[in-house]
Amino acid sequence: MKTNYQSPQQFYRQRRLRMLIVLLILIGIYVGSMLLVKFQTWNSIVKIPAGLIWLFHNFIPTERSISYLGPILYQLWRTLLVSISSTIVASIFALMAAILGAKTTTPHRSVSLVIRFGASLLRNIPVVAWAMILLFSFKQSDFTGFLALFFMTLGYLTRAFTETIEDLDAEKIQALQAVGANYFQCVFCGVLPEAASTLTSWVLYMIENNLRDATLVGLLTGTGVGFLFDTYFKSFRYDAAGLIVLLIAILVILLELTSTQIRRAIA
Amino acid sequence: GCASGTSTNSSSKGSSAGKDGKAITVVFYPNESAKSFATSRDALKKSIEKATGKTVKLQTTTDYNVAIQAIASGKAQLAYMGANGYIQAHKLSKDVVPFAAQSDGEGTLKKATYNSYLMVQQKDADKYQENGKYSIKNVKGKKMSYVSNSSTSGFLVPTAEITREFSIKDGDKDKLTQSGQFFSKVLYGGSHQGSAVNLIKGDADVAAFDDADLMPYLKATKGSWDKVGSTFTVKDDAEAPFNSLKGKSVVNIAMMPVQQGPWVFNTKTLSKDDQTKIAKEFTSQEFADNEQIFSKPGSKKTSMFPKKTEKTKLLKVTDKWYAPTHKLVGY
Amino acid sequence: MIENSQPNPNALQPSAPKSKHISLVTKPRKILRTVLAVLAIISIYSLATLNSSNLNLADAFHSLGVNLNAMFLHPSVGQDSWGQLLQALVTSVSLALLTTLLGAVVAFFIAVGAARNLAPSWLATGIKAVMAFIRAIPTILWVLIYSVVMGIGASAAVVGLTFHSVAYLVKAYSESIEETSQDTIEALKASGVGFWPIVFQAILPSIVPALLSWTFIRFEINFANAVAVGAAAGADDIGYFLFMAGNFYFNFHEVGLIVYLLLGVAIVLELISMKLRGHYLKHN
Amino acid sequence: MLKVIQLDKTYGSNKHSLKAVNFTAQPGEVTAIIGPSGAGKTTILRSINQLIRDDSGQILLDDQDIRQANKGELRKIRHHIGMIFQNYNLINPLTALENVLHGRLGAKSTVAGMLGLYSDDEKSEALALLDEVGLKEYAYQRCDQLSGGQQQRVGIARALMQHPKMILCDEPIASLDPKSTKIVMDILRKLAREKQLIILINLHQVDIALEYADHIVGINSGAIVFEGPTDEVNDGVLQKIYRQADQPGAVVTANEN
Amino acid sequence: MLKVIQLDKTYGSNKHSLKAVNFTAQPGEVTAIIGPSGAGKTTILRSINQLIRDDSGQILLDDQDIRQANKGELRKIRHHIGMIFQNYNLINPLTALENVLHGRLGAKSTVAGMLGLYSDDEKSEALALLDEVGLKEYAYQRCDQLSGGQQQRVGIARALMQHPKMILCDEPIASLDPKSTKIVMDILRKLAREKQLIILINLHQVDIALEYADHIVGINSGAIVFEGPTDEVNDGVLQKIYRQADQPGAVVTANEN
Ligand SMILES: Nc1ncnc2c1ncn2[C@@H]1O[C@H](COP(=O)(O)OP(=O)(O)OP(=O)(O)O)[C@@H](O)[C@H]1O
Ligand SMILES: Nc1ncnc2c1ncn2[C@@H]1O[C@H](COP(=O)(O)OP(=O)(O)OP(=O)(O)O)[C@@H](O)[C@H]1O
Ligand SMILES: [Mg+2]
Ligand SMILES: [Mg+2]
Repeated sequence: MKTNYQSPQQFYRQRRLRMLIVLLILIGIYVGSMLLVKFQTWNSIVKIPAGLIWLFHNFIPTERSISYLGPILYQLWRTLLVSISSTIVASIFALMAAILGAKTTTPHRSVSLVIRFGASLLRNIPVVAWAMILLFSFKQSDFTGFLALFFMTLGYLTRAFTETIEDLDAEKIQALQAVGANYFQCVFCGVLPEAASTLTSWVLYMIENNLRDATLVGLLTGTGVGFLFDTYFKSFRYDAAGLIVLLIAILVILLELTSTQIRRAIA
Repeated sequence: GCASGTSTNSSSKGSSAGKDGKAITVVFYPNESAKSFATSRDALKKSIEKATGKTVKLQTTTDYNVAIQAIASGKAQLAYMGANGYIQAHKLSKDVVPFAAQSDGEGTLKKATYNSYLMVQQKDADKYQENGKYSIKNVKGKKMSYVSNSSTSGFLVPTAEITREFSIKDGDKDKLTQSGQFFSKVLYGGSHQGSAVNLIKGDADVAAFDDADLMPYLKATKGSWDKVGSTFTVKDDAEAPFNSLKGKSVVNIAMMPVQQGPWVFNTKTLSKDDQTKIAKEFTSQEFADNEQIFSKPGSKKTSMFPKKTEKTKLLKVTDKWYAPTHKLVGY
Repeated sequence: MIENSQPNPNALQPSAPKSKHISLVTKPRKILRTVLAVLAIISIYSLATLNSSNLNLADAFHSLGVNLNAMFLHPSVGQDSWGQLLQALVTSVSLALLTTLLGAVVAFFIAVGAARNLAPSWLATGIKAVMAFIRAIPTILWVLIYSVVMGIGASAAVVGLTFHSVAYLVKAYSESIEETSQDTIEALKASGVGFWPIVFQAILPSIVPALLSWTFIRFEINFANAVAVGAAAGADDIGYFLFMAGNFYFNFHEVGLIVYLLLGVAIVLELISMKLRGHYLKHN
Repeated sequence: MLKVIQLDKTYGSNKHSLKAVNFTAQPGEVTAIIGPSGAGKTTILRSINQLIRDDSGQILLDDQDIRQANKGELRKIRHHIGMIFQNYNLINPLTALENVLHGRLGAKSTVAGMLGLYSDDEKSEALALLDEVGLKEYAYQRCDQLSGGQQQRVGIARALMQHPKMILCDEPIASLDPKSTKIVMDILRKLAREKQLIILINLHQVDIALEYADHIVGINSGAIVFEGPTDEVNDGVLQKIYRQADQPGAVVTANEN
Repeated sequence: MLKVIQLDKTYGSNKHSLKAVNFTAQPGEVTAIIGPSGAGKTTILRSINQLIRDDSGQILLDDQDIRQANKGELRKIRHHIGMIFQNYNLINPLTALENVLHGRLGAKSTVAGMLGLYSDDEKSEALALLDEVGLKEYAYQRCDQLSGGQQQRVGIARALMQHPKMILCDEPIASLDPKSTKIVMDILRKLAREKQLIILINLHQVDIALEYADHIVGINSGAIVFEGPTDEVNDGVLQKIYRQADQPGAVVTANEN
């Protein structure tokens, strides 16, 4: 960017021009995509309330749904367990990967690149492909669901952890180097404590996220609350499916509250 | 004959069309959404356009619920569904009415069914015999594989059969669908092929699937597709996912007839006029002779409706004809 | 000042300088350790009780190797053509673009109401709870709802996917907004500037890099979602081909190829996002 | 003229932070408020433009009581009071020029303000102000690429862009090195003289206050303990102002942060 | 004794940041390096403990050339050189006590260091050091809950925990208010005297340097322009050190940030 303009008016003209160009590009992208997939913006927006009404009309749990509460709660519990364990195991690996992959702590640039690419790979393999890769080899079981969540969580956490570590002030690590600390000491006494609360936030967030992705786990495992949802959904027992959604939402909000509480307590 | 279709296009706009639009939307079940049926779908589109003079929009989907809700809500006017799906859609909206279904080899509705099976591995087959006859008495506690919980032939019909055999109460039906209750383990193959693979690979002891989907992969080496106790072997030229399972054999221990799925329309959003026109077109002989829609008996290339004999065609049906499936579903 | 020493009493609690043994463990540390221990125990318990259905690991990994080999070392277009696949890919990207753009614009305005440093606490909490609820509803359900209301097709997919997009971005954006320093906002307030000018002239420019980075992350997720559920809504996108190749034809080679295509898009996207962010941080 | 009369402020329920504060500040003069940490300097300043609402008293700016103003009036009054902060509080990613123009936002309609639509005159004026504080060449530089002293001068230009009657400065030089301190203080004094502004500065550094201020207000524990021209300040006065702070010895802990 | 001989450093390919720098610093004395911004003060300091690798020259600490040390030796040498930073660079979420204990890391095995296994003696010593800098009560407080001056004193305690021969301070008081400045500088001077440490401080504030240092090194554009006892510094010397900096008038731009 030029740092010298003839006049402030010219500066603003240029800035406005650039904004206009960006805006036009965005609008262009929008309109282009809209035409490509035949999306009708206005028609769709008008129908949003109707959709919500339909949702509430059909998915509000009724008295009958209460009879489903037993199995739902049990499966919700199982799903919570799988979400937690997959996240925790993945976070251990992600932490190692992130320390090796973050620009500030990587032993070598090539390691960093490999890790970034690997994480991106894990994140971008679609669910259907995971289903194929894992289902055919590991069969339909809790374990398969665990593996799927594990790999996807690994992809996301590696990225998140890497960025967290890179955001740390490099000087602080240098201060430890200046003390005569070696690589591992710098990591364990400097990087980890400094990043701990952010890392914990990410882990807690991922647990929540994995719980929400339960539908997907259900697909892979034939167990868990996701599978129950699928069963009720496909047999048109919408009230029971709605009850599951409601319970997941409540659990997620509870988790969010607890994790805020925990973060505050460990700060 | 697509030229005639486009010419009347504009004239019919305001008149009678789908009551809230100019185009007629046809929605297909995931099964019929398959890519290999693309030609059949296009041929169907042309036929309907010819018959009604209206534009036709084809909609494929990969989700049963979406398809069923679409026809029930009237957002789609026409659909080709499974028998179970039809019952569900009909329950959601009485406007969903069947008007045509595939006939049997005689060109009648008498045996207008296909078969759903419970099969076991050949080496275990003896365990399911009682007094020289196959029965499903022994399936309890075994590892079971279904297709998916929305399939008619791969789920609904087999569970109904088991419910009947074991006199399971209505409220306990869910026990058949989850591991560790009636069955030690319950698997879902995701497709008929997938369910069969579960069995042949040994992940399941018993599997449910139908004949139509497995015919390309299995051949009857003892007995036939219409007989209980027949043995089926994976063909030598079978494609994935059976390519590593060549020569393996399975035996059917139970066979249940499943009614052919109907073509339905939504009477509320499709005008009377169009209903009649489409029904007439679909049940016509000309339609049955369209090779892009009906593949010839024994032909390599499969279309949406494989002909058993030359007499196979679409016949007019009503909700009454589906009484057996109504009973099976429970409403 | 005296009042600043008020956290002392509890911070001092392991106050045993006299005794020989000095503990380094403070209360927050204890809580952290307890939390980690609980999570670890839950993980171990859950791993131990996982139903792995007498899985033969050797076989499983062997077959995994074979499948991965078929997918990634021998990709092919299967029975489709490159043309079909690429066109479907473009459709998927378009779906993701639409849902991201729509989501970003809507989310920004809602996020202003959900940021604790701008909105009253009750409003912020309320919005955040509603967003958490929206995110708990599976995407496929949103798609179903809107294919009932508007008919099967891309519009239903876009609207359905946008719900999650908005809910996610509201959370992300509002947290970014909350991170802008209260002082800078106050500086403008002190010169008599109204609410919306502050939002657009002070907050927005300060958080553009954060917004960009969240929006790109969301684009990645939207793309994945579009692939996963676009096909269900009949949007004729790459997800349809993936579904067919995976669930109907079991064509590992084609699935492999499609995965490569998706990865290609993801990598291009990541490069663009890096460039843009770098550009904005450096030059603007 | 600014007249603060019997200003009282209590945070929460216990702490009496300002106790019956009275003082005046004249246009054309630099008035410095000095006092130990926690004495209430910041509280006074923020009460003046009502960033914190005080409990009672009067704040008369040219005989209008700021405390009585309703929301709309307050916005207008604030627009005529510039404020300078210890940490500059500029919008980092924007250029110096844009930050200066922010001084006009308070006078704009909501929409014009949102879109940042400034007139050509305003833009020229902003550049002239940057020139006045010696930063013409930096007009198009991002603020976070400027040094502390330069940022503070951008802050001053932003305040001037408001056409203020009065500028409030809360420890404007606490983060600056000696050279920048001199530059900034020189500018502030010049502005008081040339534009007849009321300049009110909170300062920690007594030497700077004595060097630059015309009028000194000494505050200790929320009460004014001295007010008068700078040359009346002597060691006795300083002792009174910094009463608790000058315990000897290195270890001054409790009253430090 | 620290002897820097003919130290040369070039960043990248063009910029010659240090040109044949020679000076000495004695135990028991405070040596201040002063000079305008960008002169090379930080570069000198970081070269001494090899946080940046210089190009050529000798750095003799008690006659051992730091530049010749291999990786293991360098760790040992660094362990005996404390370093204090402008931004303290403590590990925020850890307690003051733990940060002080970090000073022992250089003397520990990898595993013991990683797990933070400190002996009771070390812990008592750390507590004693915190007491020495007046922070006994804050030992179990998180570092980011301490004020700047308190954090800097934790930094000093961390350096002392290293049992250093020398402490390098890079603008240790630039972020501190005058009172904290005084406390920190008093401690540093006391340490030089009582423990016979070599204390080397980069300073921006000339007045502080003159008040506290025994020995002054003046640097301008990477070259030493003055070295001698503090009382030899006069206006002429200062003019020479800050050569480009004292152009009169408000507009001092290029060499400021
Ligand atoms: N938001 C607040 N809530 C409660 N007490 C406050 C608040 N802000 C300030 N105080 C208290 O009011 C008193 C005056 O604080 P003020 O910030 O005005 O002092 P100051 O003279 O500006 O100090 P410093 O020189 O440290 O900036 C202090 O005792 C302070 O603790
Ligand atoms: N990493 C680097 N890469 C390139 N040039 C650098 C780097 N670090 C410093 N320089 C240059 O080296 C010269 C000396 O910088 P140095 O930081 O040592 O100055 P300083 O005296 O500490 O300044 P200040 O008072 O601003 O801290 C400067 O011209 C600076 O631009
Ligand atoms: Mg203050
Ligand atoms: Mg420096």
